[in-house]
Amino acid sequence: MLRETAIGAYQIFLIILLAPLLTGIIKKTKAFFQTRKGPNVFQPYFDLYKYLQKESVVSEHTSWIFRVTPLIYFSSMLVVTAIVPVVATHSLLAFTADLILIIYLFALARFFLALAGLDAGSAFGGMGSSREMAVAAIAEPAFMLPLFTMAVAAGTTNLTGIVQSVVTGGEGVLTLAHLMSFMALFVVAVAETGRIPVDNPDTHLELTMIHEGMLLEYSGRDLALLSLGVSIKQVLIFTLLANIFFPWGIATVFSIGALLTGTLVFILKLLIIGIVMAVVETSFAKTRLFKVPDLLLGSFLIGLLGLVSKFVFRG
Amino acid sequence: MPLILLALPLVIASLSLMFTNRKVLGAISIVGSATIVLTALSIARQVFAGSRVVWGQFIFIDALSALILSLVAIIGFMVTLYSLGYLAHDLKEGEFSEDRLKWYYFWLNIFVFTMFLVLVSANLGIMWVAVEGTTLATALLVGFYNKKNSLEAAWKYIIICTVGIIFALFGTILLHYAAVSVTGESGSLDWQTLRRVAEQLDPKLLKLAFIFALVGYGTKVGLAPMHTWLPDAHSQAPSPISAMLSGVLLNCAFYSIIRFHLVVSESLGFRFSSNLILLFGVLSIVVALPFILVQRDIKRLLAYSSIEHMGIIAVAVGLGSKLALYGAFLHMINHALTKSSLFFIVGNISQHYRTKRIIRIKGLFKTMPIMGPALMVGGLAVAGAPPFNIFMSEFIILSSGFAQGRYLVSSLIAILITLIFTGVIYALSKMVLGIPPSRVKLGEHGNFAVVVVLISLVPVVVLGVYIPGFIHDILQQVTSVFIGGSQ
Amino acid sequence: MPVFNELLFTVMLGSLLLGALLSFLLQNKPRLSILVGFSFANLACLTGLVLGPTLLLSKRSLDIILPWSVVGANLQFSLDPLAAFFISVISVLSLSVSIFSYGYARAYIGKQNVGVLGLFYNLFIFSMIALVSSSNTFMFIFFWEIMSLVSYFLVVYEHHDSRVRRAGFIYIVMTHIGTAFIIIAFLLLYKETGSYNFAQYASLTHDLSPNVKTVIFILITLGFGTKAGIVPLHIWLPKAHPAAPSNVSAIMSGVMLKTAIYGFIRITFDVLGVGPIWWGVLILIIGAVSALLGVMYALMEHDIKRLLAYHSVENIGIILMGIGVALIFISYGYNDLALIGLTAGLFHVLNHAVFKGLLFLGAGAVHYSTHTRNIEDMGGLLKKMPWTGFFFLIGSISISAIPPFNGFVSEWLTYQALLAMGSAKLGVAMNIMGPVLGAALALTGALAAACFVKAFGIMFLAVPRSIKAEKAQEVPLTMLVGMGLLALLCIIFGVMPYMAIQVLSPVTASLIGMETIPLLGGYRWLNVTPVMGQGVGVGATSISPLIILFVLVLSAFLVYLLINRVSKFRKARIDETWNCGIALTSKMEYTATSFSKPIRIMFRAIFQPTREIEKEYVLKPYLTSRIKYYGSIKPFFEDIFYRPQLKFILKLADKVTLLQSGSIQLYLGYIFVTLVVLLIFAG
Amino acid sequence: MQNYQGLVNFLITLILAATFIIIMARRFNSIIMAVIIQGLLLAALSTALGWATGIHEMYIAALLTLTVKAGIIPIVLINAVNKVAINREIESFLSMKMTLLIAACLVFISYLATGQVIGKGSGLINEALPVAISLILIGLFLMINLKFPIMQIVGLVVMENGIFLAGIGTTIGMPLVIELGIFMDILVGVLIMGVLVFRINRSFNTIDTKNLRNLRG
Repeated sequence: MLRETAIGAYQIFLIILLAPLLTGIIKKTKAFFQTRKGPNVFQPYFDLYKYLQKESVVSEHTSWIFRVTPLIYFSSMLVVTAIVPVVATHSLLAFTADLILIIYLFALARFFLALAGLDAGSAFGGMGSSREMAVAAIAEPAFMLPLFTMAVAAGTTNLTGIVQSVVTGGEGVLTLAHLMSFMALFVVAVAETGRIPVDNPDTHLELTMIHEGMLLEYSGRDLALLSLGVSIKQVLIFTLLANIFFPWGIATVFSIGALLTGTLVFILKLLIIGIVMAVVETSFAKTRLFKVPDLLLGSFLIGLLGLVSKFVFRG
Repeated sequence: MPLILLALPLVIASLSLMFTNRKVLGAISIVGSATIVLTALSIARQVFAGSRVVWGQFIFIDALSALILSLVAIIGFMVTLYSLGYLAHDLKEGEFSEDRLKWYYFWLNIFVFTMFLVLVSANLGIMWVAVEGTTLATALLVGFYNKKNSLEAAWKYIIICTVGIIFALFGTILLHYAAVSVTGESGSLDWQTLRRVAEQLDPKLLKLAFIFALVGYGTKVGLAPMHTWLPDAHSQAPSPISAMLSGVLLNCAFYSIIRFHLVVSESLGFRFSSNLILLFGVLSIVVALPFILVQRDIKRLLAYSSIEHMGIIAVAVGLGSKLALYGAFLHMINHALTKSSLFFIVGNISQHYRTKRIIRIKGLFKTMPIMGPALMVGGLAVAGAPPFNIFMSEFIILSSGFAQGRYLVSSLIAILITLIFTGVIYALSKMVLGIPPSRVKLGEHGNFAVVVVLISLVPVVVLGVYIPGFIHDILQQVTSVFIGGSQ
Repeated sequence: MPVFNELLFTVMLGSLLLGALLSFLLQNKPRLSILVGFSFANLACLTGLVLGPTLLLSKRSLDIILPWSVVGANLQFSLDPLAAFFISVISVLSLSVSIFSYGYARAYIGKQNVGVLGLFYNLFIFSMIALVSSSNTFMFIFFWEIMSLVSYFLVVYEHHDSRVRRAGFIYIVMTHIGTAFIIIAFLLLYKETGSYNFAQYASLTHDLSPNVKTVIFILITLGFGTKAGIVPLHIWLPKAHPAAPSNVSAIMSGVMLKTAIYGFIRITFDVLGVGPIWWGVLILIIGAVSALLGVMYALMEHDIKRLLAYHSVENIGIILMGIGVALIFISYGYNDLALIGLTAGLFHVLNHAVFKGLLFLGAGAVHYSTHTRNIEDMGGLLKKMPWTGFFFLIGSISISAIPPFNGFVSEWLTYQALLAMGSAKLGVAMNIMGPVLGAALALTGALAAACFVKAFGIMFLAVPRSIKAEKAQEVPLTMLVGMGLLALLCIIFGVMPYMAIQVLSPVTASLIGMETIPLLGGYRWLNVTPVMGQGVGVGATSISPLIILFVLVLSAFLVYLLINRVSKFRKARIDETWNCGIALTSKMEYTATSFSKPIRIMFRAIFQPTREIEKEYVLKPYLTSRIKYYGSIKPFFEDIFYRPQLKFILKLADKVTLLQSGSIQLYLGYIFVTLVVLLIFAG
Repeated sequence: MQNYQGLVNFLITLILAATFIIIMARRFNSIIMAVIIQGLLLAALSTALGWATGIHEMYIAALLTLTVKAGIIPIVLINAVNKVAINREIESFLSMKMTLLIAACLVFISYLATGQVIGKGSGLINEALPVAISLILIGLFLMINLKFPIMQIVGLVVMENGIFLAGIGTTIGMPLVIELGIFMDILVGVLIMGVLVFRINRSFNTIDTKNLRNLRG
């Protein structure tokens, strides 16, 4: 019991720690491909520190929703962190949570963030909220379907159960269904983490921004919380991608060695996904907002093909 | 006893002619019709206690006659009560002159007399005479207002009904012809005798006779497509007369068809006549539907609803099982009570608003806090919604239809009733809801009329949740009239 | 105990009737009438709240026989677990709504007859309770019709408005047509079994031919579907709910629609028994379509009550999805898996009653203060009406199925049921259908969240958009208490779902012969633990909303402490919203129309939006003085399913009425023709 | 009985002929004359049958027929005509040729229809019933075809005559009580119709059925 708690705490710690770094790495990689020098990979940490030192300015029009949103957003991410298996198949809350809950905890965070976007009354925030909710809505089925395929294969929606079933080479590992589901989820991850071609995380231009629009009114420590939260969400989604589909290397037993291997492999997987994501971002142009559904529909169809092939081709 | 019953309305009629004063006439007719009710009910009690009332060769009362007899008496009484207030208002408005009032009461009582005669006569010939008598007695009542529309209605009424009824006479003659050879001259039109010897009668002639009788009396019942006079007459007559026409006259005419049906089915088997009746029943409901859906005149709407309900009764009689007959006569009771009460209500309303056009009557809930809800109650009842009485009988009829496995007919009727419901509700909601026109003054239309309406609504509600034991018994006896003959 | 229960039942029905009567009689003293009317309703609901759970927990049934019979059907109320469950649901919601109504009904004093409201309100609850307690089809129809009529009168309560009258008419017509189907189905049952009695059907329907069963099933699906508001029979719903007073809409949406679900469950599970697989598939697909289209149309609405009404369509869809899955599993003989679906459906019945009731009451409270239902005229209400806003927020989160509130738990169960379809041995088609419909449910949930971000954000946040909103004030205490109760229940059922599920156990036991025990893991009341796929899975799936809530609150608290320690500034500075340097006015805010635009465009195939822009110029084309924007979406179902048919019928009726042309010769001709035809064919 | 067969058949044929006069006539006076003739013929038939069969009630029927159908009803009709429609052409929907053709068809149909019901050589009924049905149908046809309310009364009277013919032709009359009732009904009916015609004329200032078409739908 104590050991499991310790591992859980370690995983949470690891993710919080790594989150800004991953953001930094992706930015650096993007800069590399754009033949820029780019910021330091540790720049996100400096930013966070900077935000924390600044005064928070809150609009006079806002209500308490605006104030509590950073807290709710951040703690939702923390809870998800406690659920997802990172370096070991077990996590702090795995016994009482599953992937549906994770997705709906993301929804909780998004719900409040979108409300906060509307709260100040500026058109930018409203635009951000509106687009975020629309994109998230159509991303949701595409997000769920690949996960369902894996859950059905494993016979449970419990993440630990799914991961274990894949690790032990359960039904339908590394099959067409498996790979297609991965591809589908990867596309959704682009949308969920707010990256090109769906969103541009680096812009504050009203026509193009989705996610940043909602953060526009935030400053100081609130902004720090939200930025860190967003980074954590990104890591979490990458972790889901990595550990559900390619969990090999993850610690299935509680030994220091296994954990160390697990940690290293995990960081490696994150790096790979991060770099691939950066490559994708630089090789595509941002699409129009109303073209996004086509992209996500494509992802959904890939996921559907995965599901169908699981049953039709028995693999 | 039956002679007294027949004599009473004649006496009142002749008394009425001697006075012109409104109050005196009212008093005479109220006392008179109260006596009639008592007499009729005591006869009915005697019949339902098990002994048939027979007087001589020409009078015979069984449970079926007694049931309708009581309805005629009771509704006649209510109509007399209601007439007081209604006519007083019309007089005040100058719709007609006071010296014509005595004719109203004269014809009303003659009308009651002829209906009684229909019901008590043991002889199909006399029955025919009496049915034709009802037409003659009411023709001038329908045209009582002497306005263009009412005269037109009266004219159509008397012509169409007389033509129809002539066919019924021809049917009667054919039956007579068929019977003479078997029974001899004297008993040849006595329907009891006929029923007994029915099997020896020439089936071909019986068929012909029934067709003529059905078309003939069917005209009087208002079965489509012979119903055309009905909406005109019922909408143009003074409201109490409409109540009487819709409430009981149709039932009396239906009674004549049943008598023929009983005789004919003894010989030709049950199917022939009952299928014809069923056919006309369904047709009537079908024909009533579009007219109700796009109706503009509330009294015409009620008239078409009467056609519909006669159709339902016809369907039930046509179905012919014990349960169906039970439902049919329960429906007859329910329809009589509800429709007469509705005509009272609409009478009040149309006097108050001075129009019968649905579109010009608005906001009744506001203007007439009792008549508005009363109209709603009556309307819902007549449309077949619970907790009102007609729902109960319609449910019984439908369930008996299903129980016999006649899914198509029963489902069709269920759907038709539903559609008619929407038409009725549409009209009602137009009238009771909304903001009243400013020309109409607020408040009820005389306390007396309100009381009469409320009394008349009591059975509508009570019978919707509870069928008292005595009514149950009566209906059992009436249905056994159908079965009794075949044994 | 039975005597006591009988007494409770009598008190419940009696006090409703008494309340109706007294409130009507006291109509000239409106304040007293309100007090008396709703107090009796409250009394009844309290007794119902005692009676329902008591019966469920003691696993007893209650029979009350009336002393007379009609149509050969014994008049008998019998409260089996299913009835007791629905009585509990009705009582829970009606209690809160009745408390709310003390304050809310005062708005009508001097405008409408309050006595009539009390009369029909009490009768409405009465008819619903009597309906679910009915022991035979005759009584069921009887109270069903009364319920429809009474609710019709409640819908047209504000009948001076012609739109209200129209809505009421459409409502009564639709519901009555639905009733016709139900009546036909019931009479068919009667014919085939010779009984009206629900209790007897179970043994009698075994020998029924499959065709008859199918016909009955289709008829009741149409009949109850009309009342429940499945697409495309839903058109009355978004019209009638806004027309009714808000407390009535709360009950209509919260529980009246559920009586249709009750009837459907009663007939399919209790009476017809195991059916072919396609029954379940049909219900499942109807559910999914209703859920999706319901929420999509909701997104396009700016009238808060219409919006909520469309969400009722959505949630009925979700309930039907659960029931559909249960039917599929029963057909395959997997009763333990059917349990998940049925529990999900029934639990969602309860949850939807609670949160939709709350939302309608919230809408009512807002209407009470602002006198508008158009959310574009609201804004900034959270500051004017902090409690109403708070409760509405809870309702919004619940209906969006976001943890840790109750909507999430039942949707989670629905997901589990759908996924169980994927992993059980049902054949490829079912295996694929389950997860795909799961994805559809995900889309529904996400769209609902978007819709309620819109609703809450536009109504309660930012700056008031009109003078009406500016002048809004918090509503009276009774109204807050009514909403507060429901909000509390949203949380309780959300974090302690076991409480509700335990109460459901006897219901499912009586319907499919399985108790809810398999739902419970080893963690007792903390967990909802369905077991997926009959031992296929590696581990049991379980969630504990309570633990999650605890962790959530704890981490928020810790983060708060930490951030206070780390950051230099304890307090935030208050300043203007950044608006490119111009002072913010309410005209610059994002509106509900613009908020929903991305979705309107993404799903343009469904909405077929049209827009029209009118400009007035000062100096063409450079200076515009005024721009008018008209936007609308195509009311697809009305245009396709209803309007043409209605037009056709009315046209036909108009044509037919020419038969009565007034010509006496023609009339005589009819008789002549009839006679000749009869002589030829019958003579 | 056999001896009178010829006479009876002759009378019945005359009755049919009188009906055709009614159809062909285009003036009220001649129509009413034809009605009177038909009444007289019926009375004669009745008497002949009474004489032939020895049933005395037939004489009473004959007397009644004479007074009502050849007496009172024509008087009422003449009165009505004088009041409201003197010297007017009778308009019909169909032309004279068509009218006659249809009337002939109706007669034909009647013979055809009754042929099925009654066997050949069954005496009196053999001739009376088809003519009776012809009268009924032609009466109805008259009511449909002609545009004046008074003509509808005439049509009704023709129908009624047909019925009477059927009655005496088939069974040598109904029981007397009924026969009396029927006569009374006819009498009162025609009287009331007369009253209505007066009132309609007073209200509408005309008696054309074109105006009697306000009540529709």
